[in-house]
Amino acid sequence: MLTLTCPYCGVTVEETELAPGGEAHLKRFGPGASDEDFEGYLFARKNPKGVHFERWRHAYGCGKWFLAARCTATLEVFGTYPAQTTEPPAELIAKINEKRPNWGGWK
Amino acid sequence: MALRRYSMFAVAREALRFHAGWERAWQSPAPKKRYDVVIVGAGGHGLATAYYLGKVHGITNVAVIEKGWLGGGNTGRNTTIIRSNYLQDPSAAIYEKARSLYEDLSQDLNYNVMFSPRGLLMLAQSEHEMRGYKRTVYANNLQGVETRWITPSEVKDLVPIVNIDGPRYPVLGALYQERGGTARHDAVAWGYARACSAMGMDIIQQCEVTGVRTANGKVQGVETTKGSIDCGKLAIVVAGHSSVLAEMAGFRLPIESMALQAWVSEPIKPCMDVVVMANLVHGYMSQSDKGEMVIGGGTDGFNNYTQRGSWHHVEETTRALIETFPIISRLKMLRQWGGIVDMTGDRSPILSKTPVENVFVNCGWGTGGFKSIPGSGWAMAELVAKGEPGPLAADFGLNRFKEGRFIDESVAAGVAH
Amino acid sequence: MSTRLAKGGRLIDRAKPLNFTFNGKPMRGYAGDTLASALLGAGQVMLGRSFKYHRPRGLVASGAEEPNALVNLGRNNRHEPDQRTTTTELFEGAEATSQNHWPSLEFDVGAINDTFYRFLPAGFYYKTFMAPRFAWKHVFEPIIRQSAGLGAAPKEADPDRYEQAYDYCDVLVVGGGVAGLAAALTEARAGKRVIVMEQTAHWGGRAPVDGGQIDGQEPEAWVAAAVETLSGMANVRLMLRTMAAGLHDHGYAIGYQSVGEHAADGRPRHRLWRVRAGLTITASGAIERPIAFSGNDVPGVMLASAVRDYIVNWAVSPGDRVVVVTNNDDAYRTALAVQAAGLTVPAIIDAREAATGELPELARARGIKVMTGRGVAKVLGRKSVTGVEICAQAGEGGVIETVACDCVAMSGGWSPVVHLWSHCGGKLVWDDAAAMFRPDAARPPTGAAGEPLARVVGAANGLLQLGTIMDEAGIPAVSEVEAPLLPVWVMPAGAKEKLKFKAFLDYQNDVKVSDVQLAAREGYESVEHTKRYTTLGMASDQGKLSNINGLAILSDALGRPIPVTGTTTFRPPYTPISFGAVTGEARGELFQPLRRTPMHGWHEAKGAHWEPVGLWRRPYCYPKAGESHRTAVNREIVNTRTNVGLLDASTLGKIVVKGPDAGRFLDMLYTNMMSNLGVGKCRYGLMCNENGFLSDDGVVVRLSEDTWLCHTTSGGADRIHGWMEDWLQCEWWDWKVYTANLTEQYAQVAVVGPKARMLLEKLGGMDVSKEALPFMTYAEGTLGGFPVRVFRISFSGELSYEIAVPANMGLAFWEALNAAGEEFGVMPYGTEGLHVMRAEKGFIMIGDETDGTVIPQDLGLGWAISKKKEDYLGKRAQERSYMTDPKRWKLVGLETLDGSVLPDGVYAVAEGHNANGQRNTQGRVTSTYYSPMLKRGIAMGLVLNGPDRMGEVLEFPGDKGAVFKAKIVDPVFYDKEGEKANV
Amino acid sequence: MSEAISALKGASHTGFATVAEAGLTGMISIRADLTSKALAKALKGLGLATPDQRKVVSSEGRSVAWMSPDELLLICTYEEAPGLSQSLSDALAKEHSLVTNVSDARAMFTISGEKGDEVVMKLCPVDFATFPEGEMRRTRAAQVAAALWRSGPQEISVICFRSVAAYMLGLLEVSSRKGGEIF
Repeated sequence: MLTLTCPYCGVTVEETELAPGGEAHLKRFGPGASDEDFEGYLFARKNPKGVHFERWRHAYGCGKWFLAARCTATLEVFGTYPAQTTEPPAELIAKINEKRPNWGGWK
Repeated sequence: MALRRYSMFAVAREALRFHAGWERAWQSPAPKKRYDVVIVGAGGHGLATAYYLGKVHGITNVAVIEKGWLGGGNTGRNTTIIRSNYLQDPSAAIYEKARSLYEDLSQDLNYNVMFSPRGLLMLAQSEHEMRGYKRTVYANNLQGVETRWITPSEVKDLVPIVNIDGPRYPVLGALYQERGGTARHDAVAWGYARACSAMGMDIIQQCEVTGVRTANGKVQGVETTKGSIDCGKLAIVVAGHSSVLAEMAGFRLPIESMALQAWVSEPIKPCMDVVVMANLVHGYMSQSDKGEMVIGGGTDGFNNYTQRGSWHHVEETTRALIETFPIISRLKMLRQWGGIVDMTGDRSPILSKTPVENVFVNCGWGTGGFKSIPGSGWAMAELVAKGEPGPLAADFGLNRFKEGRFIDESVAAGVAH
Repeated sequence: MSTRLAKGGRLIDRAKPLNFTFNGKPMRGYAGDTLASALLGAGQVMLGRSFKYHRPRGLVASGAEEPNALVNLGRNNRHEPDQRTTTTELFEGAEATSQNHWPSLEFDVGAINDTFYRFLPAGFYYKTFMAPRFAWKHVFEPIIRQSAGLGAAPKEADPDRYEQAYDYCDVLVVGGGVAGLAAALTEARAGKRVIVMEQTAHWGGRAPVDGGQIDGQEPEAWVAAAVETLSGMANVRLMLRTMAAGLHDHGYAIGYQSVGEHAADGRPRHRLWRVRAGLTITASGAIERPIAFSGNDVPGVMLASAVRDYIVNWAVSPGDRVVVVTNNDDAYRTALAVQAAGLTVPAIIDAREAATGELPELARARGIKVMTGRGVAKVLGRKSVTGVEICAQAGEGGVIETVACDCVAMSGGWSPVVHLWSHCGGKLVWDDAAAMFRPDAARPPTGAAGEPLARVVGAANGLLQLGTIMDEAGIPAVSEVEAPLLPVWVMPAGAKEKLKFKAFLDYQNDVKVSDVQLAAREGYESVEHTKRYTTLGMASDQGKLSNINGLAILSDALGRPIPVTGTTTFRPPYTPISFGAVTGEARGELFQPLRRTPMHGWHEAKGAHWEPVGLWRRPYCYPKAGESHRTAVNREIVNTRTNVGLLDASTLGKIVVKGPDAGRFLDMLYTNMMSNLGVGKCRYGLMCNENGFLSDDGVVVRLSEDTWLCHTTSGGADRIHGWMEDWLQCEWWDWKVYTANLTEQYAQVAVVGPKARMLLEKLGGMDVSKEALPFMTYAEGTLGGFPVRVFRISFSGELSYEIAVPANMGLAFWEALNAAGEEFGVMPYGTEGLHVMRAEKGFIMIGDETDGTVIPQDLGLGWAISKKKEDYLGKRAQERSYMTDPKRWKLVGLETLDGSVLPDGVYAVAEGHNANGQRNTQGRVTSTYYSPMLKRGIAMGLVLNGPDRMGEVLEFPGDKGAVFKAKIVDPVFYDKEGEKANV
Repeated sequence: MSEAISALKGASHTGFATVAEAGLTGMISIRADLTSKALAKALKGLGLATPDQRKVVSSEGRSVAWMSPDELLLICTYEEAPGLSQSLSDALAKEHSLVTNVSDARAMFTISGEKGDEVVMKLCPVDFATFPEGEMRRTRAAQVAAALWRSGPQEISVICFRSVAAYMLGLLEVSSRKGGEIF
């Protein structure tokens, strides 16, 4: 039963107040995109056993989507940040690098 | 290596000498340098694949390698339900193949897997659900799957403990599969393992794959914690960790790994002879031969490799089942556990060739893996042996995601099972 | 023979006798008794039958680890099976019955299994019962099922109530023994918020029984003082009768509190605590291990610690002559306690070659006979102990001496309770000297920040001596110094098969030493394989007594060290918890929230037949007295189409979308254009998901230059609002758009039928004429004094107004319409009437025509898909090969040749079978109804090349060999020209 | 307006705490840039100020609460809500904003009494021991969304959707039943 901190509200809430939303930082492909790019956007998932960037909505709170970096093997949460970005904050990446030196990076 | 047959007579004979004469059910060999086929994953699906490779296709130079103990993944963690009342043709075909193989599996393997066709019903608790299940019955009748629609009073006759007049969602009828039921999950893995071992196949436990070796887009072998093993063909059958193995082989799958939980009550005397699924309220329950009420619900919604799910699912499903079966309120929950399931983009499985030549995947069974084991193994063996899918696997290829050709069962089943 | 002692009993109140029955026999105990101590005190040694062999069984333990003494408790709707007597506090009028026997506890037919024990080794059922094939289901399985199971299934619903509660703390201490209390003191004094959970009704754990001195006081006195100190601290919460059931991820602990058990006084029966703890200190103690020797399950063979618990805590003597069997010093305390109670200890049988510690010396000094290097060859007696045969521990079981006794107190050492530590990933380390697994402090379970979630103290950490336990907390304490134990897993060491076949490991499941050895021999080498093959540790005690012994024997059989074998996984709950507690308040009316429209009560009063729609409940129809649902629906339709009908449409989603980029946003969301909709106009729109599948539909209204109102389906409001916010927040966050879900702000009523306008004109207040308010437009104003928004939209093909009023006025408005409409023949209609009328008009219904695999193009809705737009959600997906395949099934109307109604969900068959032997199909029915207007069945369906096959007849196999023949027709059945709506 | 009735017409129960539906209440949702000067000015006109993150600002029977980074909730009388909603909308007309009267979409409850916290402890995953006055917490009460704050001495107010008002009162009633005191 996870706890995550909503970066908008500043409160740490439990999983039941949140709605999970799958892998973060996916690039949308629309009309004109190749079959491969479109398939990749909708289906190909990293699904790593380790550091995962993912979407959560503070559904029972402010209703906002935010992003989290979380280890799927230990459930450690490295940090959360607002969804209005195309990549994770640099300091979060630095923190993960320190905690998981063999981590392959977020891309 | 001839199989020493199990029978009542053999047990009686051994009883006289305190069972000192029983042999190993399966051998524990060191890996050879090369196999025609290496199957990663000694769960039900991997072992069944090996078994039918040998039995149907005559390929026995096979290794099944397993990072833990055989049958220790989802095969040993599920709620043992067997059914084939699926809506879409490809699903009905492979699950019914599995179910029909289960009918004779004990005799085929000479290992009692305790297939118990005790009957399975899915309660309809809304008009919408009722229409969906009636549609399924009509589809099943054309698919050669025996199911029928039954009335609330027939439901009550089959399941006296069900509350058909629930204040919230009265039971409007049910989709009934008389030859659905359960089997002893561990025994399925053990029975296949014993039979594979007897065919001379190597089951190598405590052997983790650390890399997949390829050259010119073609598989060469695998690196493992017990050394390097060459292979002609590689079958990846590792539910829960499919993405991890695919990553080693250099491709991505339309899969996310999520936790699915089950729990049991303390054992009580028999009170429910059939399997009941109540999909509207997200719960299902059966009673094991030991007397425990076996319960399962929905998956978590986030990626998770821990084999532990979130507690709130236990509460949600239990409350649904108390509404459905009021007598269970004073029973006590004995044990809860979790497994990691592969959830695909359309919630249907993948049996497919991959971007790497001679690498095949069998994954994505989501919450329906156990019931499909024999059919999945049968179809996968055909795919691996021939290099191309047969009719059972044809629609389950990876190409369907690019084409938009989904096999969507959510219409008929909104819940894990 | 067990009995109540004349004196003593620190936990019982002899001034408060309590009456209870066992198998109908009246018995008496005292307040403070457990059901177990009361039974034992009343002389009841045999309490049940084992699972497989139906052997007589009595108490082994005094706490949560008890495997045998489970009973049916209570009757009728308060009947509870498998109740553990050792953790049940005695209460007045308790009714207990023993389990798993027929016809009676004393004479059980199932005990024949014990006679044939040799034929029923571990896993025998995997090797047998395979022929003939049908026999498993019809013969063998029913027999096995009937003989398995323990208590009787309840037959009635549970009348009690349950609660849950959330709490938060810095430190959760699990266990109220001296180690837990000491840890709580330390943490509390450091200012931490502390919760202490103790599963029993008493503080202090074992220490008051085991003796010693803490801080110069008797343990009991120290405990009392510690509890008093803690009680006085505002930052501490002490909870008795609360079992910490599980420690879940991120420090989420489940506590199971017994509140008003057996007290019909309004209190909840159980309360389930969900505690978020920064750190959990497990002070959960240790559990004594049995020793495997032949007959170690005969009633009267008990754990040594349990024997002294019964004597000291409850003044119950388990027997007059108690033989102690041990491999350690601690069990000597039992001998001393037995003797101090005035009972006899004929011998202490110690497997060690020498026993020279303080306690053995004390025993010898008190005149107790100590036999070292000895073991038990066999326990004599069947329904109760009559004696033991003593042998050399090193030998094969040759009897040296037979000692008469009626109780055997055994101790094989102690195993720390590591469950909570292990639940979410804490690792264990094998301690060779103490022969135990204990928590590995270097590998604790970790939390949200990767920090340790748990710490362990006291016996749970493998510390078994009072001095070392209290030393951790800096509190001086002393007890007798104990010499090391000798790991003994089987007695005697060289026991032959015949003995091992009666040397039990798992009492409840009847797993013996021989079973584990057989599993090892057959290759079930993993500890998980052994467990599952033999069922070791799978009983309702979850192996608390058996696991370590079993894996030690497995390791020995495989010739490998115990830590290589490892343990099975510890899973919650620590001891079983009621499903009622797991459910909490969520039962009956509160099972799920029921969403009600403002007019819900009115519908209910009018006898509406309900249909669940999401969490809403909508009237399906309003049957009058004596009317069937079918008749009611037909009446409602005919009345609506000839007079005027009212539909409570409040559940329709109503989402306002506003901003400079709102038009652009809606153009992305809907397949058609919304940005060019005129102010005051309405347009039907479709929404698809990114996979191209139709997910929702509804009418969009442009309220003003920068504001639109999007209607969604009843079930779709929250989902679609979330979908909008998802795209706005995560993809187009620079677009200036705000949304608000106003679904519940308005009650909405559809006023439908030829007389709808007359009805509204009678209410008056605004111009609702065709000129002022044409079809597909919208206006604001008042009607009958109510502030309204009126939409000229129609889902029935009739003249129709959908009228929104503030929800708090919904009921009044609805009543006003009904009153004013009386002269026009107004009647409410339900969802079924709505569905039939839309089907008569060939309008699709989300969830009927769509099922998550249908795209708008399949439904002849190409007109609602903009060709001009470069992009909308789902557009790219609809360009994929399978989506553009001309062979996709397309929407058509279907008319049976004989006018009958097609069954729901039937398929149209095609020639032949596919490669999997399944009958080929070429279409299916998506909705089918009886049309009271046309007086015949009408249906819609998806058919291969359907729109190009008008007039063709398809065959639909129905039930029991019936085949329906239906002609492909246009899906609009009624008022094809659409003259009725646009008047 | 005289025909307006709240979801439960002020129904109440008294157990170890008193739980009651608060009756008709005005509520206005304001979505806007919370740093907006026009917003600050409009609120000032009502004797209020833009609340900080999670805070509630109250004055003369009106309150305004922070609901999300771009949303406030103004609580007032039911009667004044339509007018206030319009005037706020006008005040913010020049900027990107959305003001909606949501008075009818919600139901409000009060829990009063010394042990009021014990009622909500049973329903909401919130640490009430550290839950301060002057803060709005949006959370979950059993199976529905709820927003709550300490609205007075020994009083907690809860807002939920109108359609689940009866469910909410059911929750509050069972959770405040005598015999269910926690401490």
